[in-house]
Amino acid sequence: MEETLTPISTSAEAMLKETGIPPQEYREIVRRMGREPNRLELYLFKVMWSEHCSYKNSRPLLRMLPKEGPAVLQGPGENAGVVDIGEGYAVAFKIESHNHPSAVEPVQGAATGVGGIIRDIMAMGARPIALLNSLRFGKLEGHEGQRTRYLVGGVVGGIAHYGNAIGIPTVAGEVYFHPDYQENPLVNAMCVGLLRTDELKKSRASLGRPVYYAGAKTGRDGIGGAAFASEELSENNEAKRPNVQVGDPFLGKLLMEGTLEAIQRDLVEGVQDMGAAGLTSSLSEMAHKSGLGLELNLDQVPQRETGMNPLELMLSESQERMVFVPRPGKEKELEALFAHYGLDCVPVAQVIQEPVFRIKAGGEVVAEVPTDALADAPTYTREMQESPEVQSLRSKDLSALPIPADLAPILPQLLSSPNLCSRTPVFERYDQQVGTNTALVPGKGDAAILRIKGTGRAIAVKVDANPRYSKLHPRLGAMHALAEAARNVSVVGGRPLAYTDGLNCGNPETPHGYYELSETISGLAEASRALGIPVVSGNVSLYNEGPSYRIPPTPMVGVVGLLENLEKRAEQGFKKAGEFIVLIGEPLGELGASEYLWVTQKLEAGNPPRLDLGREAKTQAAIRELIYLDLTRTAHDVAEGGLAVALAEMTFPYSVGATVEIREQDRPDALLFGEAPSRILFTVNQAKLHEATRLLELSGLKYRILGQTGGSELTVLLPRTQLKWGVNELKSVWEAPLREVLP
Amino acid sequence: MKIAVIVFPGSNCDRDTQWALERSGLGTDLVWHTQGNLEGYSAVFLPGGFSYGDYLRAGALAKFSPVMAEVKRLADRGYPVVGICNGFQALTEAGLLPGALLANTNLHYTCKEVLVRVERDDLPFTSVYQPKQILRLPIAHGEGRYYADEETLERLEEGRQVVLRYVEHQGQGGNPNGSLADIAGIVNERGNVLGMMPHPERAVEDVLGSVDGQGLFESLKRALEIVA
Amino acid sequence: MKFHATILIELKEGILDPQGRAVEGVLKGLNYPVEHVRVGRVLEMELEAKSEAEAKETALSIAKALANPVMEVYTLEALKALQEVG
Amino acid sequence: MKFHATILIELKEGILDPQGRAVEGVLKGLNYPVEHVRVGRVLEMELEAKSEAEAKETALSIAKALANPVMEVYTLEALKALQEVG
Ligand SMILES: Nc1ncnc2c1ncn2[C@@H]1O[C@H](COP(=O)(O)OP(=O)(O)O)[C@@H](O)[C@H]1O
Ligand SMILES: [Mg+2]
Repeated sequence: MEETLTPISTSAEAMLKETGIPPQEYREIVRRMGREPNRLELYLFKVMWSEHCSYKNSRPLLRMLPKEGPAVLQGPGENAGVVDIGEGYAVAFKIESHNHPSAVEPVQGAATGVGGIIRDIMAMGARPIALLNSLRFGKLEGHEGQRTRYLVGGVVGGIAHYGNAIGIPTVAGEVYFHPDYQENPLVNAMCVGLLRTDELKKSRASLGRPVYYAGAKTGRDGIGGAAFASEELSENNEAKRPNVQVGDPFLGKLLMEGTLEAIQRDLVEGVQDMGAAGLTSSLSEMAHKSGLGLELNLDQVPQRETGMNPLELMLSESQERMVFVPRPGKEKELEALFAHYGLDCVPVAQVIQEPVFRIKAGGEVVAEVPTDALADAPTYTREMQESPEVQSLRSKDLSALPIPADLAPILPQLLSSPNLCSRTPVFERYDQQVGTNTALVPGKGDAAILRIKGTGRAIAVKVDANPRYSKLHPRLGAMHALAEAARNVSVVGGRPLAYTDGLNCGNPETPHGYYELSETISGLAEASRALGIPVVSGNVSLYNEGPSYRIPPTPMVGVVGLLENLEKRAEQGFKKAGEFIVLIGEPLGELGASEYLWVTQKLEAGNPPRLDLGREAKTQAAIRELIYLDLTRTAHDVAEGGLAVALAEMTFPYSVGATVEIREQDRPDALLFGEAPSRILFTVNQAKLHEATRLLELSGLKYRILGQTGGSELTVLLPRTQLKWGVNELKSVWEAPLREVLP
Repeated sequence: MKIAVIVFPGSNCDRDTQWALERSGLGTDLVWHTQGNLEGYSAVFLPGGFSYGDYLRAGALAKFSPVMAEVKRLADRGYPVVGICNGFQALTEAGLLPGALLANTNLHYTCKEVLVRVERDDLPFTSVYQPKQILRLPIAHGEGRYYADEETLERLEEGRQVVLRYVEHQGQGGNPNGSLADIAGIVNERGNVLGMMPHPERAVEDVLGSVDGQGLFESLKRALEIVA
Repeated sequence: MKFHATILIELKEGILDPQGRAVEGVLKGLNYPVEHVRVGRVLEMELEAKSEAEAKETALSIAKALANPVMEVYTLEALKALQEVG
Repeated sequence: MKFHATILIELKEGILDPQGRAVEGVLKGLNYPVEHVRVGRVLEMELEAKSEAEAKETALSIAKALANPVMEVYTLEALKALQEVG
C-alpha cells in the first residue's frame, strides 16, 4: 500500500536516509506541519519521536500501570514522581537508564547517568538525599570476562566519581551477572530527593515569561545521543558514535545548590532539567505541558565551542544544564544567584501564545514546529509472540534432577557465585553516608534507611529485578521484581508507598521483544494492584540487543517505603546468641529458575517460583508489625540461593552463628537452596517468642521456629544428615570473588 | 561564640559538620570561600568534600580561595582550626600543616569504618577522650595516604603532633590507605590546627552507627567555654 | 639498549575537560593571562629495545594500549637513549 | 603575543607512585619490556605575553603555583609562540 501514498520528494528521501526516520512517520510529520520540514525540523522530530523521549512503543502499555495512591502527590508525567511522607515532607524519586552510553564509555556513561537523574529530582524542587543503582553485566569468566571486568570497573568508578563528588550518598543497589548482558550491560541510576510539600515544582511556564538557561556551556557533546540510545548497538554505530559526554560533578554541585536556593527563595515558577536531547526536549516539553508556545533565540545560548550550528546546538547533550522560568520581577535575583556560583544564567527564550516551538538564529527563524506535533509522537502496538526457546526452557521437567550426594560443598559454592557473593568491593567505593542520614548502610540490611532530619521518620529504599525469573517468565518475573523490592523495604520496617520502574528490554519491533515488554508491564500492573503499590515514575530502555544476545526483560523496580518511627527498624545480621530464629513461610523452595540450578548445573530452566500476591502482602505486613511492636530487630528475606544462603547472610555482619533444624522429608537441595517468595527470617528472644508467633497465627501465615542463634558455626540438621559450616570460612569465600574484580 | 564552617565550591560535608556542631550546642555560620574576614569567629572548620572537584589534587585549588589567608591569620593567632578529610588536604596544600595526602595505595575512593587511636588527649579537640582511646570512625576518601619526608616525620613524632593513628584491634581496622606511620590525623606545633581524614561529624548519633566522633565536638566546646 | 620514554595522554579536542576548566578558572582568578587550559596524564618509563626505531615502536604501542580511544589521544613526547651504567 | 605552554607536574623520585606501579604491572602483563613507570600530570595552556622571556616566567610561576613542593616537581616541557590568526 506504500506506493498509493503521496510520493516523497527526492530531497526528503536523502534526509530520511540520513535521519533514519521511516517514510510513514515522515508523512505524518508533513501532515501535522502542513508542509515539508527542513533538515533541522526533521531532526527535532527524530529526537522527540525517538523511543527514549516519546515512549512510542511503550506508552500504550504503560497505561496499564496503577498510578493512584493515598500518598501520591505527583504521578508519572513530570521529571519525577512525588509521594507524601508526612509532617510536611515529601520525597521525589525516579530511575533512569544510561545503558548505551555506559557500553560505549563506562566511566563517563555511568557518571552522566547519575548526574542526569539527579537533575530530574532537582527539577521537582527536591534536594537529592540518596542514590541507588541497578547494574547488569555479562560473563566474568573466560575471554568475554575481560570486557565485563573492564565494564564493571568503569561503571562502578563512574558512579562513585559523580555521586561522591556531588555529595549524595549511594545507599543501595544491585549487581547481577548473566551471559545475555554480554553485549548490552545495563546501568540504571535512581535518585531520591526530599522536599517540603509546599515547594513542589513542575515544568511549567506562563505566557510572556522569559525562559532562562543555567549551568554549563553548550558544546558538541553526545550529539544525537537520545536517538543513539534508541538504536541497537551494532557495528555501524561506530561511525555514528557521538562525542562522549563528560560529566562534571563539580559544576553539577554548584548547579544543584543554585537551583535549590532559587526554589527555596521562590525565585522561579517553573524548573526543568536538560536531559537527553537537551534544549530540544526540555524546552518543547515545557511549552507543551504549559499549553503554550516558545520562541528560542540560539544566539543567546552560552557556547563552549566556536562555530556551532543550530542543529548542533539543538541536539547537544552537554551535561549540567537547567531551565528556569523566573517569577515576575525575580529575574535579576536569579541571575545574581548563579553569578555567585560562577555559572551562566541567561534568558534564551520567551513563552508565546501561539502553540509552536520557534527557533531563531542570526535574527532568522530556522525552525518552527507545532509543540503538540513534537510532543505526541505516534504510538505503536505491535504483534507479539513468545520465543519458542524460552518456552522450551521453561517447560523443562526438573523433577528428574539428581540429588547431590554431598550437600555441604554447595553452600560455599553458591556464596562464591558472582550473583550471591559480597557486594562490599562495589559499595565501599561509594560514599554511603554524606548527609548523615543513612541509618542503614549497604550490606547491613535488605534496604537502605534514610532518616529525615527534624522528624522522627525515615524512608527505606531498594531496587530489584531478577533477570532469570524474567527471562523464563516475563510476566511472573516482573511480579517478583515488585514483590521482592517491596519485601526488602518491609523487612527493614518500611511500608511501601510507591515505586519507580526502569524497564529494560530488547527490540520491540520483533514479536519476541514486544511480547517481553508487554508481558513485563502487565505483570507489573497486576502485582502493583494486588500489593496496592502505585508507580509514580520510571523509564523505558528498549533495543537492548546486539548481534548475538538479547537481554532478558529487566524491570528494575525501585520501591520507597516509610518508617513512621525511625526507632522501629530492623537489620539483617544476627546480633547476639540465644535468640530464636523464625521463618515466615515454609522451608521448601522451588528449583525452577533458581541460582542453585545455574551454579551447580549451568542450567537455566523451569518455571520461576509461584507467587501468591495475597500471601506476599500479608507476609510483608506481618514483618512490619513484628518490627513495629519491638518483637524483632533482625529480619531478612529468603531470596536467591534459598534458605541456606539467607541464613548464612545473617551470620556474616556480626559473625554470630546459628543452629537450625528442618524436619521436612522433601528433597534436601530444594529445602536448602530452593527459591520461593513470601519467606522472611527473623529473630526474637525467649520473652517475646509467644507474642510473635501469636501475631503470625492471627494473620493466618505459616511459620516455623527453625532454631537459635549462637556459636561460630552455621549448623543445619536435616532428617538424614547434619551440615556444619564455619561462619568465618563461609564469609571468606563469600567476600573473595568481587574483590578480585575490584581490587 | 560562633564557629565558621568554610564552604568551598565543591565542599559537601559543610552541612553535616554544621549539624554536628549545632547538636553539641556550638553556634555556627556557613561561610562562603570568598569571604575575606573571619573576625569574631572563635574557631574555623574546613569540611570534607571535593573542593574545586578535587581537580589536579584533592584540596589543591582550595588554597587559592580568598578565605584561606584569613584562616591562616586566625591559625597564627592560636584559634582552633579543624580540617576534616578534604579540609585536612586543603590545610596541607596551604602549608598550615606539614606533609601531604596522596592517592590511597588501593587507588580508589574508600568509604568504610576504621579504628583510630587517640594519641593525645591534651588538645582542645581531644580532652574528653581517654588516653589511647580507640575510636570507631568512618573514612570516605580517595587521597588519604599521609606522606612527609623523614625529618618532618621525626619532628611530628618528637613534637607529639600525631593525634590519631589507624590501628588494628581484634582483627578489625588497620591502615586503610597506606599512610606513613598509620597517621590519620595531626596537629601543628602549636597544637591549635588539627587535620584528620576520618569523619567525626558522621559519628555523633547512635542512628549513624557510632558516637565516637562526638568527643571531638565536646572537647572543642569545653576549650572554647574556658577561653570565653 | 635502554631508553627513556615520555608519553602524553590527553583528551581529544572538543571533549569537555572539567579539570582544565576548573584550573583555568582559578588561574584567571589569580590574574594569569591564560586560556584553553587542558589537563592530561604524562607517563615516564624506561624501556628495553635493540634500536631507537624499535624503542619508538614499543613506546607508541604502549601509548596506544593505555589511551582510551573513545576520548583520548596520545603523543610520544620524548624518547632518549640511556647509557648503561656499569 | 600568544604562547602555548606544556607543563609537567610529577611525583618526586622515591615517592611511592601506586598508579605508576599499576600501569607497570599491566604493561609487564602484556610483555612490554618496561621499568620505572611513573604517572604524572600534563597541563597545556595558551598564555598571553609580551616576549618569550615573559611567557616563560609566567608559565613557570603557574607551574610553581599548581605543584605541591612536598611531593611534586614541575618542568616547563615546551613553550612555543603561536602566530596570531588575524
Ligand atoms: N516505565 C515507566 N513507568 C512509569 N512511568 C514512566 C515509565 N517510564 C517513563 N515514565 C514517566 O514518563 C515521564 C517521562 O520519562 P522520561 O523521559 O524518562 O523523563 P525525563 O525526560 O525527565 O528523564 C517521566 O515522568 C517518567 O517517570
Ligand atoms: Mg527530566
